[in-house]
This record gives sequence, structure tokens and C-alpha cells, in this order.
Amino acid sequence: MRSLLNAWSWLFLLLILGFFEIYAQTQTASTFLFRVYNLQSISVAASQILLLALGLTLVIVAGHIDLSIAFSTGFAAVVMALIIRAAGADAGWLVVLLAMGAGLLAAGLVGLVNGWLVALLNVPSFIGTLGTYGIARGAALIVAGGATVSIRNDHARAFGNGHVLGLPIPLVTAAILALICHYLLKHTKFGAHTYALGANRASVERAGVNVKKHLVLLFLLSAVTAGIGGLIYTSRFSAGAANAGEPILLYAVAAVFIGGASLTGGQGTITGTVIGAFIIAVIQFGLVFCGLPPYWQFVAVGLVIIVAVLVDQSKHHIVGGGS
Amino acid sequence: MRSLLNAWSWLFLLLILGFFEIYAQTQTASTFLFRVYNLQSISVAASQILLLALGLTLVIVAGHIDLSIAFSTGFAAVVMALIIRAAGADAGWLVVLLAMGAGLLAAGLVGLVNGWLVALLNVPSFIGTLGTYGIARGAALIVAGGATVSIRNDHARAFGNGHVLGLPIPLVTAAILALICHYLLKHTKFGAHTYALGANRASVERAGVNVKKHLVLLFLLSAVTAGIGGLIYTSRFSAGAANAGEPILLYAVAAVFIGGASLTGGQGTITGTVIGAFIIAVIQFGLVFCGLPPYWQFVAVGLVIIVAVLVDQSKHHIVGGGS
Amino acid sequence: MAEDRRLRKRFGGNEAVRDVSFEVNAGECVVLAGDNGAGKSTVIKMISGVYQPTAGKVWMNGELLTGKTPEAVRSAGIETIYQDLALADNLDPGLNLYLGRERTRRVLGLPFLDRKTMREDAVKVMKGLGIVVPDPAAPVREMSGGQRQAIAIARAIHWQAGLVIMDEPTAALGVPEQREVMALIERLKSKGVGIILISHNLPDIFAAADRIIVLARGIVAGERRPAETNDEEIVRMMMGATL
Amino acid sequence: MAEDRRLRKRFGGNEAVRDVSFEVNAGECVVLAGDNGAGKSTVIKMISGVYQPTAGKVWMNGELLTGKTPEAVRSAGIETIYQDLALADNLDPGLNLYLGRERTRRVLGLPFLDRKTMREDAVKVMKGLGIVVPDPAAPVREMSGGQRQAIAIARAIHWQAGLVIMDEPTAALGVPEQREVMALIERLKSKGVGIILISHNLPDIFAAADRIIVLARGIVAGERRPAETNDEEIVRMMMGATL
Amino acid sequence: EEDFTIALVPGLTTDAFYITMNRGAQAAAEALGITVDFQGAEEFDPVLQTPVLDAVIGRGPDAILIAPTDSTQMIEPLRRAADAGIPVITVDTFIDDGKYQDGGGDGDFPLSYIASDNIGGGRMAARHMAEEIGGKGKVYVSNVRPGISTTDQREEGFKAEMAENYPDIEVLETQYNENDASLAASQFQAVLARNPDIAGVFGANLFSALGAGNGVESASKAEDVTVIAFDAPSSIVNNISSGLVDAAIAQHPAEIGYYGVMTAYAALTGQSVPISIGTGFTVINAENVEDDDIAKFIYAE
Ligand SMILES: Nc1ncnc2c1ncn2[C@@H]1O[C@H](COP(=O)(O)OP(=O)(O)OP(=O)(O)O)[C@@H](O)[C@H]1O
Ligand SMILES: Nc1ncnc2c1ncn2[C@@H]1O[C@H](COP(=O)(O)OP(=O)(O)OP(=O)(O)O)[C@@H](O)[C@H]1O
Ligand SMILES: [Mg+2]
Ligand SMILES: [Mg+2]
Repeated sequence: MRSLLNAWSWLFLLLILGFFEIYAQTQTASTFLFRVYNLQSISVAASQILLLALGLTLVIVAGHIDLSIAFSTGFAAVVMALIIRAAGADAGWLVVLLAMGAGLLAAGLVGLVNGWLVALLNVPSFIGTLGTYGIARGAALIVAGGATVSIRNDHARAFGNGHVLGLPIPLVTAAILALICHYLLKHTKFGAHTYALGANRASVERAGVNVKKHLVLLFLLSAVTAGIGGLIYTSRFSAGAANAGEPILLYAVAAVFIGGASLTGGQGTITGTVIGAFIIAVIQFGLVFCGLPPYWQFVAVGLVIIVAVLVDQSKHHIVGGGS
Repeated sequence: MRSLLNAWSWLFLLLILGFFEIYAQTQTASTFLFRVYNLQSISVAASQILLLALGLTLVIVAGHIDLSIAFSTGFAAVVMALIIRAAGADAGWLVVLLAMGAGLLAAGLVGLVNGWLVALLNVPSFIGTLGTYGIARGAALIVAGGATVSIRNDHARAFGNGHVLGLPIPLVTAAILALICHYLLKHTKFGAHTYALGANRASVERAGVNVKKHLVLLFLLSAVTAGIGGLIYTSRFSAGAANAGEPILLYAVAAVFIGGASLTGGQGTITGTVIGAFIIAVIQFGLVFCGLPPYWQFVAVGLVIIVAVLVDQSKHHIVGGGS
Repeated sequence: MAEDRRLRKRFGGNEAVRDVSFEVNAGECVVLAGDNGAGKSTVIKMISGVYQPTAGKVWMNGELLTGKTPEAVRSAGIETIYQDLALADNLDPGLNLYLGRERTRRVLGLPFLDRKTMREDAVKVMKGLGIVVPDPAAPVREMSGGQRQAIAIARAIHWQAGLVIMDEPTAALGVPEQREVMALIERLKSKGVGIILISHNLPDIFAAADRIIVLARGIVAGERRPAETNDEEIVRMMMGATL
Repeated sequence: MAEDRRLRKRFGGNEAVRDVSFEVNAGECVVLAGDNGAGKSTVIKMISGVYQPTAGKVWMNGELLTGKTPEAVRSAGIETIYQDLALADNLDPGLNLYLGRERTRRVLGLPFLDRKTMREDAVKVMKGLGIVVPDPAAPVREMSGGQRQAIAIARAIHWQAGLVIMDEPTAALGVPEQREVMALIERLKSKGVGIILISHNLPDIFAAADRIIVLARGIVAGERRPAETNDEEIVRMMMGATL
Repeated sequence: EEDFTIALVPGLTTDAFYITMNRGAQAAAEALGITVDFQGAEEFDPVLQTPVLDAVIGRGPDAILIAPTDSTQMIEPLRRAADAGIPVITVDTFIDDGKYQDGGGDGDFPLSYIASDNIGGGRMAARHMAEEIGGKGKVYVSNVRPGISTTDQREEGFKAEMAENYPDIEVLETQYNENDASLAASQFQAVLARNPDIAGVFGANLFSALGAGNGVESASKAEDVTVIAFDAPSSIVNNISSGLVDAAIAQHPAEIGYYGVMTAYAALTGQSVPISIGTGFTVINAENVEDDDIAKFIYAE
């Protein structure tokens, strides 16, 4: 029973896909779903959202939020790009890997600061990470000298735009991270404590769990997955931009909430977030594909988000629960 | 004791003001604080933030959030501008008032939809208002034809840029609304229920309060105060922009949280929010006044936000509380 | 006065309550007894409007209550002390006492919450239960288990109710306070108020009850007058279905 | 074995506990009795590390516990049943039972939570307390008051603790379950486990206690062996300071 | 006559500049009897533009007219269009070095670049500013946020012109307002508080200029402070009439859109097309704002 809960969201995703397929068949006599190109574009867009949303899911399940990921992404992207550029045009694989490592370190630093603020200084996470949002943004812009740091490196470009077994590398990366996060949240002690933390912090503390350490790890995780998003960004676009993550932040948060999480914590799953990210990516692609005028797209995206959650709500009425 | 709680935030605000005053005295041999001009500029900027933050405070105290205010503001601004423009260049006071009424109606509509979604359909407020965010945005842009609706009307302009008893009208408006919201939250049944709702929804429901109606009113209030922000915007800039509220949303939310509210609800005051908005407006003005380079401003704003909350935290250690 | 007919509640696959029917007369105290998980709290939540019954009906003085909100049920004259207390942890005892029916005073024609009077009333009512609160302006989050329970009790008895439902009202109370509550029940009965009491304390059950209805695994295992039965029989009826 | 010396706790202006000192020996059950708000829960929270005492010290087997986290106290062998239960409402009984010490099994070398075993264990331990849970995979949010309390008890007794602290463990339990808990306390004592019990139920207090320490308004009003005293004296000591 | 479908992807959809560009494009489409689809992202940002572009490519238009939101970052996404055999023409902004079909650089594949050059516009703004303030004094740029190539270029051109030709003009720190006119107003007031002798502001986009104009008005400094705006939607034009804004550098977006579609059509029907087409600027100020032949340069609303 319980494992079927997500079935409704899947169903909704299939429904939108079906809608676009019918549109394509009847209106343009082509196909929406059965074209590798469409699927690849959608999945790469979903991946970029997911890289911000995955770690964030755990943070939200624990009853917190992390706004700074918007610029952890940018910080990592800029640091990676700067190092590759410093190494010159024909820097090898090793340099690229090193640059990626440095980018992750930069993002990790933001995560540690968040953890320190929230866990040790008891700053509410919304405002603490809003603070580091500003700081990471400033830091990324200062490091980048204000502009986008463009690079020319075939290794990095191959990584961002290449394929593994026919699948785009951003998708593969997001999929691996999704599996890791799913494992962490669903199958480990760490995950169980994360859920408990979202429901009742006292329960976890009194059970003898080191909650402060746990919180630091959560914020580190969310900064690092966002940082990986930055590495993918720099590789895809051959440029590190300080504001690489900012425009996707809202979509990432939306994906987590569409996936069943709640502001008060204690709820949410990685599967849900993945479906949420794909719902967003599919409608964004599909509405352009249908040629809906841009302003109507805002309206349509808003409507679909609401309907996605309404569909998700209805399961509760069927599966049970009081009042 | 309890009424002194806010003293720390006041103190912090005074501290920043003091800092800028010392800077002004020593570095520029002028004054920061004792110039009507500076105070007016800061207070108008704070007012524009407050108009989004006031209603939002009640929503957040009740344990919800309203993202759609970003575009309730814009929707109201655009509707007001369109009507004034339709009435021609020399439209009188009555037309301006009518246009304002229509703008408020437009914003109120968004609020009603939010209330309906959250209260009656049980959509989580984050995602429900994210949906109406998209819808209101699309609606405002469609109505405005995509661009900013400029007007030429001396009455509107006088309203947005005029003074009453030497005080800028936006400030007076925000002050009146702050008083009303403070009264509502602190001194009425409605306010008591709002706090209780944020702590424990069941307590209010079982006490026999119509929670659904209460939620609808809350979202209506937040949409309408944001809408008033839109009217002020159109009057100040002689232009109704669909995205008038969007860049301010984050600052508005920050003001509420700096003011002592929490993601989980049940906490927060209007006084706190007012101080929060002024802290933000003062540092934004002050940092430019000090000539801090722009990227460093991002960093500094982030730091000040964090410190503001840390200062607020420290009160808990002094006044008491367990663990 | 109040009557419940064939109440039934299903949670997902679990049928917590089946075919529970009973009635309460004015001035009568009916005890709902039963083992843990027997369905007692579920029954009273169906009466007070918190849960909608899967089937069955509730009447109060001839008026159908089923399908009504907790709001409507409360204004029909039914007050409830819930097992989880249902307090607003961030408010003081005064506001919790008056939650939904706050007292206001007018200043310049505008109504202002009269926090002071409400606080004083709370202190008074709780004193009647034998409870002293050190700081009546503190939120109830900072109160001890018994103090919190006393606030929940105070809230239910402070109003002129026709029927008071009490779900384990003395669980967290000290000895003298328990005695106060038992005395209180007698006082309410003598005023003609009907009472539904849930308790695991056999002496209390026998002292307060006019009738004892025993639930076991969601069904009524039997109904007895205290004079006709004894501890052992009641416990056997409770266990009957659980063993 | 465990010793508390001159514990004191101040909340803002309210001194909830003053100069409370006592010790617990292995295999001994010390009952903390006292009226509502006397400071019992505050004392045990200072022992278990949830509150830091304003003054005073706690030792366990010669090791200083004051200033340690609940984590460290728990691994020093002290298990606590809190009055508010401290359950994670969104997890099932199995995960609550094992919270902080979850069981895992390895799949391809990776540890996976062993939900099934934990659930089965929870069902088993609760059955030992006389409680049957209809759906062991449901979150504890959906359990009855007594079922929830049984989970909290199960969590504390499932581990090899040297000292078990119980804050009103039977408040929500049915009659047979209360008897199980009393029997359990005897079993623990016979295994050499020290027990601190808080209870408002006089028969239980006299049945379980080796020593009764009465708190009144935050100070120790007296200490008695059950054989040396009676109900009336204990109640008088509790009230002594409240009247 | 063939019925072509051309996609026009602006930098963002909610800007008068691009809306006017679309008007021009639609006019051309009507004249040619073809279809132009307007599809873009909500903000000027490559992360948002890329998925829209991907979907546009998925739709399979005959040609794509695009204002790339970043000169390097949009190369890879646009290459996918070229790889799919769809001709690409960039309007307003460019990729790589902006010099196409010369065999150099990664982004050499677009057929043509049609724009008024933003750096040049910035320079023109600087020259007007210098003229208005008499060649000396303090000025600053009010800008949206760092990282937007068009507004960054306007700032760059403005500063470069000042540095090269007007040594007596001091350009202060740029202020970023996040597209919030209210913040832009407050920033002007703070700059003024620090520099009471401030002589001019260059508002690099609509809201920057609107905010600066409002700040000047609140300070009653309309006489002393010169506000130059970039772009000419009618709100700015109103401000010129009322004297808050002294001049606006108007690009010719409708022309860009018109020539863009014409160029694409020419390419699709097998004719050769110029590698770049420059459209001009018009300076609108109090003297010419009422003129009839200026009206056509005011952006659509
Ligand atoms: N919201 C719910 N969702 C699912 N099951 C529930 C819910 N509430 C109660 N139950 C189940 O219904 C049964 C009856 O619960 P109820 O709370 O009525 O018991 P009770 O008789 O009050 O027990 P106690 O004496 O322990 O309070 C229990 O098995 C419980 O697990
Ligand atoms: N977190 C807190 N903040 C402020 N005051 C508190 C806090 N916790 C307890 N108190 C106060 O300290 C006093 C002792 O509370 P405590 O919970 O220890 O009582 P108790 O003896 O356990 O009572 P009960 O039998 O009702 O559970 C009470 O007056 C209570 O109001
Ligand atoms: Mg119950
Ligand atoms: Mg207690």
C-alpha cells in the first residue's frame, strides 16, 4: 500500500507526457515522446534542477531550508572555470579533475558555514542560508571579477556534453546522485534520523544522536550536490557563471515540494523530488513545443504545479487518515 | 521582561545606524543620521519592503507562506496603471481612486485563490502560492501586454511622491498598515488564533474556530497589503510593472524572519518585521553611502542579516529557556 | 440527551470502531472503559466532530451532529478534553482557556484582547483544581505535564456545557488534583451536565460512573451499572477481546 | 551507583528546582513523588542531559555526567522514558524503538536499515507489555495514547541499561498494561538495574519503591522507606509546601 | 512561395525591447506570408534560455533568430540547432566573437548578426552625458545585476568612452539594483548623500533609469543631475517629457526584428546574406521627444 503512494505522481507525469504526445500526433503529425532528442533535452534540464534539489530534499525533510545553494552552484562553477583557465588552453584531464575538486571544496565551504550557523549558533536556517546566499554570491562575483569566466577545454566540454551508453552525462551524474541520496534517506540511519529530526528534534536528541553533527552533514551534502551542479554547468556551457544556480533555485524548491515534502519537515522522498523535477522539465519543454505564447506559459506552469499537488493530495483521501 | 524582548533588535538597528554615523562623521565629516533627506530615502525604501512584509508576517506566524505576493503587487500595479491610462492624460482624483480600487480587487483575487487552495483544497501553502505566483505573473503580463504600463497623471504622481506633515506618503501608508496589522496580530481574537494556528492547528480547530475562513482571510490580507505596495509603486514611478514586487519578495521574507518569525510558525511580531525591514533598508543605503564596492555589498548584506539574527538569538540565552 | 447510534470508523485497512451505540442522559456520567487501542478516543472524536464517522450517527437533544465541524459541535454545548490536550503551546494559560471565545474590552470603540482578565480567570480556575502556575504569562510550552492537563480541564469546564467529554483527564495529575477532578465531576452531574469519562483508573471509574460501557477491540463488550459489577468483571470484559 | 548532588535549575525568574540531592543504588527503585509542578521532570531532565543544571552535579559510577549531552548520558548506560514520550511521530514503532541505534543488514557490503527485524522486535517487546499494534508499519502518529506510551517504555527497557528513568510511565496505560510495567520494574531490579520512577499513583509507588523521595515546590520535602510511612504522610509531605 | 516557420528567441520575454523586436519580426512575417513564433525565457539567463532553445529546436523550425544570453555559454546549445540543420541568426547579442562564417572560433556557424551594438550605445550615452554635464563631474552607472551581457556591455562602453575621452569625469562604483526601481531610487539617494556634487546617472535599463529618475525627483535635484537612460519604452519617454530623464538612447529593436526575419528568409530561399547588419541608435531628449518621426522609435507597450 504505502509503496504505491508515489503512484499518483507518476501517473500525473505520464498524463502530461500523454497530453503532449497527443498534441504532437494530432497537431504536428510528429511524436513528442519517441524522439531521443526530446527525451535527452528534457532529461538534461531535469538533471540541472535535480542537482540543486537532491541535497535540498534531505535538508527540507529535516525541517530546514537551504537558499544558499543558488550560489554554492555558482561558486563551484566559477572556481572550477578559473583553475582551468589558469592552467591554459590545453590543460589535461588531471587539471580538470583537480579544478572540479577545488570547485567542490568551495561549495563545501559554504555548506560548512551553513551547518555551523544552523547547528551550532542556532540561527534559523531560512535566514542563515539567506545570509550565506549573499556571501557566496559576493564571493563568487569577486573571485570571477564580476563576469562569466569562460574556458576552452575539450575535456571539460566532453564531460558536460558527452554521453555514456547513449545517456547524457548530466543525466548520468544526476541519476547516480539521486541513487546515493535515495539510499541515504531511505536506507540508512542517517536518513531515519533526518526524518525524525523533521518531526521532533527532541526525539532524536534524546535518543542520543549528535544532532549538531547531523545538521552540519546535511548542509554539507546539499552544498556539495549543488556544487556538482556547478561543475556540470561549467562543463556544459564552457563557462563558469557566478549566478549559475540562482534562476533554478525556485524550480528546485518547487520540485521538492511537488515531490511531497512540507515546510514543517518530516516528509518527502527522493523519488518524489525526481518526479517533481521531471514534471517541471516536461511542462517547460512541452509548452514551448506546443507553441503556447510565453505569458500563458507562466499561467500554465502555475496551474500544473497546483494540479500536481492536488493529485498528490487525493492519495491521502484514498489511502486513509483521519479528519 | 517579555516586552523587552524586541529590545535586542532595536539595539542592533541603532548599532548599525551608529556605525554609519561614525563613518559619516570621521570619513566624510558629514552626518548620516541627522539629515532629513537620508531618513526619508531610507524610510521610503523600507516602506516598499514593508508593504510586502506586513501581511506576510501574519501568514508566516500562522505557519504558512505566501510567495504570490511578488506578483500580487505587480498585478495591482498594472491594473491601476491600465485604468488610469485608459482614462486619458487628465484623469481626475476620482479615476485614480477608482483605479486603485480596481488594483486592490485584482490583488484580492489572487489572495482569494490562495485561500481557497490552502484552506479548502489543503494544498501546502508553499506550492499553492508558487502556483498562483506563476498565474498572477502571467495574468499581469498578459494584461499589460508584456511591458511596463506607463502613465501620466499628476494626482497619482503626487500621491506616490508627496508628503503628509513632512512625511513621505509611502511611509505614512506603510505606517498605517503596520499599525493595523499590529493591532490585528497582537490585540484581536484573529491574532490570537493566528498564533495558535502556527503552534497547533488542532488546538484552534477543536476550540471551535473556523480555520478555513481564518486562512482565507490571512491570504486575503497578505495579498491586499502587497497590492497596496503595487499602488504605491505605480504612483511613485508613474509606471505599472508586472514584476514590481518580485525583486522585493526575498527582502520582505527576510524582514519577517529577522523580525523573529520562524519557518514552523507560531512566532513573529509586526514590530519585529518593521525593525527587520528598516535594518535591510538602512544597510542597503548605508553601504552605498560608505562607498563599499558592489560585490562586497552582497557579502556585507549577508553578514548583517546573519548577525541580526544572532543578536536576536542571544536574548533567549539571557531571558531563559531550557537546554 | 446525547445519543450515538452504530458508530463506525475505519482508518485505511484498520477498523478501529464498529457499531458502537450508547446514550448519555442529563446529569449522568457514562464511563467508556477499555484497553489501550480499544477505540475510546476514536469514539469521542467522532462525537466532537474531529473525525467523521465512516458510518453511524450522533444526536444531541434531538439535533443531528454527524457531519458537523468541531465548531458547530462545541456551540451545540459539547465541551471536550482531548487525550493529547490540544493546547496552543505558544500562548499563555489565559488565552488557551478562552481559545475561540476570547474576552475583549473596548478602547476607543475598538475591541482589544483582555489578556489580564483572561489570565486571572485561568489562575482562578486552575486554583480550583489545586494547581498553581508560577508564571501565568508564560506560554504553556513551559508548563509541567500536570499543569498542562489542568489547563485543558479548565477550558472544558469553564463554559456552560450540556455535555462534557473527558478523555483520561487525570492521567498526569497529582493525588490531590485527581480528587479535585472527581469532586468536580460530581458537581457537574448535580447541575444536570452529562459526562462521558474515559479512564483507566478502576477506583475512579467506579466512583464516578452511573453506567460503565466497556469497549474491546472497537466493539461494545458490555454495559454495566457499577453496583452490578466489580473490578474483576470489568477487566475481564476489557481483555475478553484482546486475548 | 548514580548520585545527584545539590541540583538546581532556574527558568528565567522561576527557580523550579533547588538543592535536590539523592542517590540510586544498583537494583534499587527510587520513587520521585511530588505534586504537579514540583520539579520532578526537571530533575530527571538534568540527569539525562536534556537540561544543564544551573548548579549541582550528577555522577554515574564515579563518572561526572554534568555538562554531557543526552547522547553521552545514554551511552553511559542511562535510559529515560520522558513524560512527553519524545517519539518521532512520522516513523514506525520499530524505528522509534531503535532510534539512534538502528539495526542494519549488509547488501553488497552496504548497510541497509533492517526495517523488518526492527518492526518485529517492536511488536515483540510491546506484546510483552500487553499491547497489540494493529499495523506495525504505520507511523506512531496514528497510535492510541497507550500504544504510544508502550513504545516509549519499550525503547528504554530494550537496552542493557544500568539505570532506567521513568517519568510517569503508566499514565496512559490500561489496567493490565500497568500491571505488566510493575512486573517489569521488579524484573529489572532483580537484574541489578537501578530505577528512578516518577508516579502519581500511590499504590504503584508503594509497590515499587525501595525509597520514596518527596519533592515539594522544587525542594526535597523528605525521604522515606515505604515500610516506615503511609499514603497520608506522603500526600501531606507533597502538599506541605504547596499549601 | 513557401510557408516557413521561424522561431524568434529573445533574451527575455518580458522586456519592451524584445517585445518591440517581435513587432518588427511579425511585420516582416506578414509581408512575406510566413510564420514567426516568439518563445523565450522569463529572465535574461542562459540556464533558463537553454531549455527553451532545446524545446524550440525540438519543434523543428526552419530557422532560429535568437538573442543569445551569453556569448560563450550559448555556443554549445546553439550548436545543437546547427547540428540539426537549422540555420541560426543572432539578433541583439552574439556568440563567440560575433564574427561569423570566417572560419575562426567555436561559434562560427551562425549566418548573420543583426544588432545595434550595446558597447557603442554605452559610448553614445557617455558622450551625451559628458555634453550635458559640461565635461566634468561625478557620474555612476545604475545597473541590474552583474552577469547580464547586454547591460554589462552598456556599462563597459560607457566607462570606456569616459576613460578615453573625458578625463575630468569621474565614474563612481556601479550600483546593482536587481531590477528593483525602489532599490535603484534608494541607491541614488545614498550616492547623493555621499557625493552631494553628483552630476549624472546612466541607467543601463528601464528600471535602473526609472529608479534613478525617481531618486532625483525625491531629492529635488532634477535641475542639477543628468539622467541618461538606455532603451526607450514609453515610461522613459514620459520621464523625458516631464524632465526627470534628460535623454534616452533608443535602439531600433523593430528594425532588428524586421531585418532578422528578412535575412532568415533570404537564407532559406537560397540567397546570400550579409554576415552582419548594424542598426542604429536614436537619441531621444526633451527637444525631439514630441517629434513625429521620433515616435516610431519609442518601444511598444
Ligand atoms: N489517525 C489514525 N490513523 C490510523 N489509525 C488510528 C488513528 N487513530 C487511532 N488509530 C488506531 O485506532 C485504534 C483505536 O485508537 P484509540 O486512540 O481510539 O484507542 P483508545 O481506546 O483511546 O486507547 P488508549 O487508551 O491507549 O488511549 C488503535 O489501534 C489506533 O492505532
Ligand atoms: N522549559 C521550561 N521553561 C520554564 N519553566 C519551566 C520549564 N519546564 C518546567 N518549568 C516549570 O518548572 C516547574 C517544574 O516543572 P516540572 O515539569 O519539573 O514539574 P513536575 O514535577 O514534573 O510536574 P508534573 O507532575 O505536572 O509533570 C513548573 O512550575 C514548570 O512550570
Ligand atoms: Mg485514547
Ligand atoms: Mg512532570
